[in-house]
Amino acid sequence: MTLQQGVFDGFAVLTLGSALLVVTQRQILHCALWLIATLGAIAGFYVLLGADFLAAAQVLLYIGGVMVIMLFVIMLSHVPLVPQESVKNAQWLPALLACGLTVIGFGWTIGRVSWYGQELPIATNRGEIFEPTTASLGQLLLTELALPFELVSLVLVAALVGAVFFTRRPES
Amino acid sequence: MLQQYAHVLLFVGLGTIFALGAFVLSFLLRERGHDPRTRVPYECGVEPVGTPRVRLNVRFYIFALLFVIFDVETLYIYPWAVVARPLGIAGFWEMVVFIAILFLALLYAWRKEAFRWE
Amino acid sequence: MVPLTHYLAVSIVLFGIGLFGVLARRNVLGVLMSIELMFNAANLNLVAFNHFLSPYRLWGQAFTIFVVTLAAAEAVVGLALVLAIYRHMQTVNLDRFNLLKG
Amino acid sequence: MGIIFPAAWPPLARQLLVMLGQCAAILAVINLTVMFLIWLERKVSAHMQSRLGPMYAGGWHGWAKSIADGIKLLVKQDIVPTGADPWVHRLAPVIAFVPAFACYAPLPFGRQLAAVNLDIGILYVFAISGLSVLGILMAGWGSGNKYSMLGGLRAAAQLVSYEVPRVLSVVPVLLWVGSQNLSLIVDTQRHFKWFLFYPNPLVGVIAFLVFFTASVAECNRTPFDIPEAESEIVAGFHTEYSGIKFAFFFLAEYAFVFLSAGLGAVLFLGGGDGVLLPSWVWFLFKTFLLVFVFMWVRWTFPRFRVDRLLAFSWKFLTPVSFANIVLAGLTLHWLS
Repeated sequence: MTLQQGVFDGFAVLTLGSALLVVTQRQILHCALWLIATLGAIAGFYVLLGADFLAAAQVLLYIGGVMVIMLFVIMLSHVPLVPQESVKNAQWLPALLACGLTVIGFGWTIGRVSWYGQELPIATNRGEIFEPTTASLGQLLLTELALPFELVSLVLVAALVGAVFFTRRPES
Repeated sequence: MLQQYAHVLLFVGLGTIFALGAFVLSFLLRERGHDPRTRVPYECGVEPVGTPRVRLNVRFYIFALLFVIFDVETLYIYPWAVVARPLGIAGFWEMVVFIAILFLALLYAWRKEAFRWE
Repeated sequence: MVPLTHYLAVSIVLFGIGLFGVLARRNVLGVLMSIELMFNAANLNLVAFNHFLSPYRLWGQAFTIFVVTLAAAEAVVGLALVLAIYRHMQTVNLDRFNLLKG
Repeated sequence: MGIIFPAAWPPLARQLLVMLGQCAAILAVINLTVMFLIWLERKVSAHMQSRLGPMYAGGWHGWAKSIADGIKLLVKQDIVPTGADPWVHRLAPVIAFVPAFACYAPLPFGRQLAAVNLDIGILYVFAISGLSVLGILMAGWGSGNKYSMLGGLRAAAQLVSYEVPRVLSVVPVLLWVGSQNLSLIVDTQRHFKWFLFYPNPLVGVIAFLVFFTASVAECNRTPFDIPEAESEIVAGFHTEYSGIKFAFFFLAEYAFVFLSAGLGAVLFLGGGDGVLLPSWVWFLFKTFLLVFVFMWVRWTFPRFRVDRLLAFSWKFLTPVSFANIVLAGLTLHWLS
């Protein structure tokens, strides 16, 4: 029971616990705060997996950006302090069954594959590798993945144009 | 590398413990006042008018929206900046194209008077 | 040394919770948040496989960055839509978004 | 640090204890510095307006004024307004303070004096300082008061708008160093090769000015202090806060001021790089110089109007920092 396993278990409990609360909380703003806790725990997982740039990106982008917008929309849309209508809609039972089947299906498949239970990384028989990733990511993004790198800017422009279009006051 | 991030986790933990400790200390030391009137939302002394959730304008959303788009952009500029020297001039022009396209997005938002308030 | 299957188990359960949230929540903002959960479950899988199968070629992490970018763009446009609908119909309750019904 | 431990303890516990000691040391340093900054701000602003400022609290020039404030806030009554969201209201100051403290991990207080030698140093600082916006939004929502809601939204819009030019203005420094590690950035600037003027003075000065302006706005200080504009919306998002909760918002603000000044010294003025004196003395000298400029700016410029203030970031600072990045790239490739 190494320290790494202990920290992993802590993050796992935090992630799944707050994720459950995100989908069951009545007050929408509390859902958003629990989602922030989940995103933080997942940033912790990235650190445990040696992806330090990704952990910073997750905190900078998801928690510092997307969740800020989510809180803006919640505050601008006057969600009542004590919501009246129930959290779940009519089809929650079939939804629960569907999700249960999905989880069991995935679990069953990873149980059957060949490398189940293998300890060390398959490709390299040395221990885990923890090295700074920003430089190699930059090298990869700008040489081999140059095309998706440029397409991303087009996606961002499209997102911005669409969002500005929707939030502009209709000139009625 | 994991040892560094354990240190960061300690930083966050210690900050939280310090904050909660100060709260508990204040809870022990502070005076108790149970006058309900002190718990009325503060509105320069006059009786509060209307519900606290007053109708707010949408214009604040535009800035958070632009922030996310350009925050994503900085996320791509940082890995380039770190390896800009070995990459040479090709990487630089690639980045200039990336920045130019997003600069157009900023001009679009500017021309669409996203910043002017009626 | 945390084996790979632990990470996969966490991401599968997280995906299941997100899927349940999408199907069962009444508030459209709740649905958007559950979609974010599903995105993160997929990202966790990508990074875990990248760390265990090819620690030196960071294709998994590069792919995750693209997923994070698209998730941010999707959230931006989605929330702009929700705000526009709210301004028009004064509600964020999904059941009442039925203007297109015949 | 060659601290002698009882041999019986496993190396892991020893290592954790050393780390905990470093964290506690930095927490103490920050608390003392913030107290000193609050006192310094009162004195500097007083003398700028040709008045004396605190004189009596604890003898010479009222040095104990900040301590007196702290104790007063500690024992004040804790009021949670009716119609407020109690837990969000109480949690907001913690979420506002913890990032301010966690940002000090990679900051090098001198040459090789950083608590944690993070490879993603500068990105970590910007990512974690972005979290304080959440504390402000929670304070705005949690107080159940329409002024604090409006103030919270305004403050968040301002912090968010000025985060972009601040993050972009640092890119030229990364270009020249080739790493985000703050200790490495300081080492590259040894022997007076500060990035303010080293490879390309034009790019360096523009980057420093954009970074400094955005930092002043990021700390909600005049001329960018719309969120807590006393004359307009009472006290913005911390209207409903009193006692220890208000103290933590105050602590977070001054911790960010000192952090921004420290970053400015490390990134552009070669923090810890100087002739005779030890490196940490030079770092503190440069940081307090920048903090003094923070205060000087506060008492000279009038306040911006809200939309003018937000438009300034998007219409002027962001395009300038884009152009600065392209210029820095050209300088880099023109040099090599």
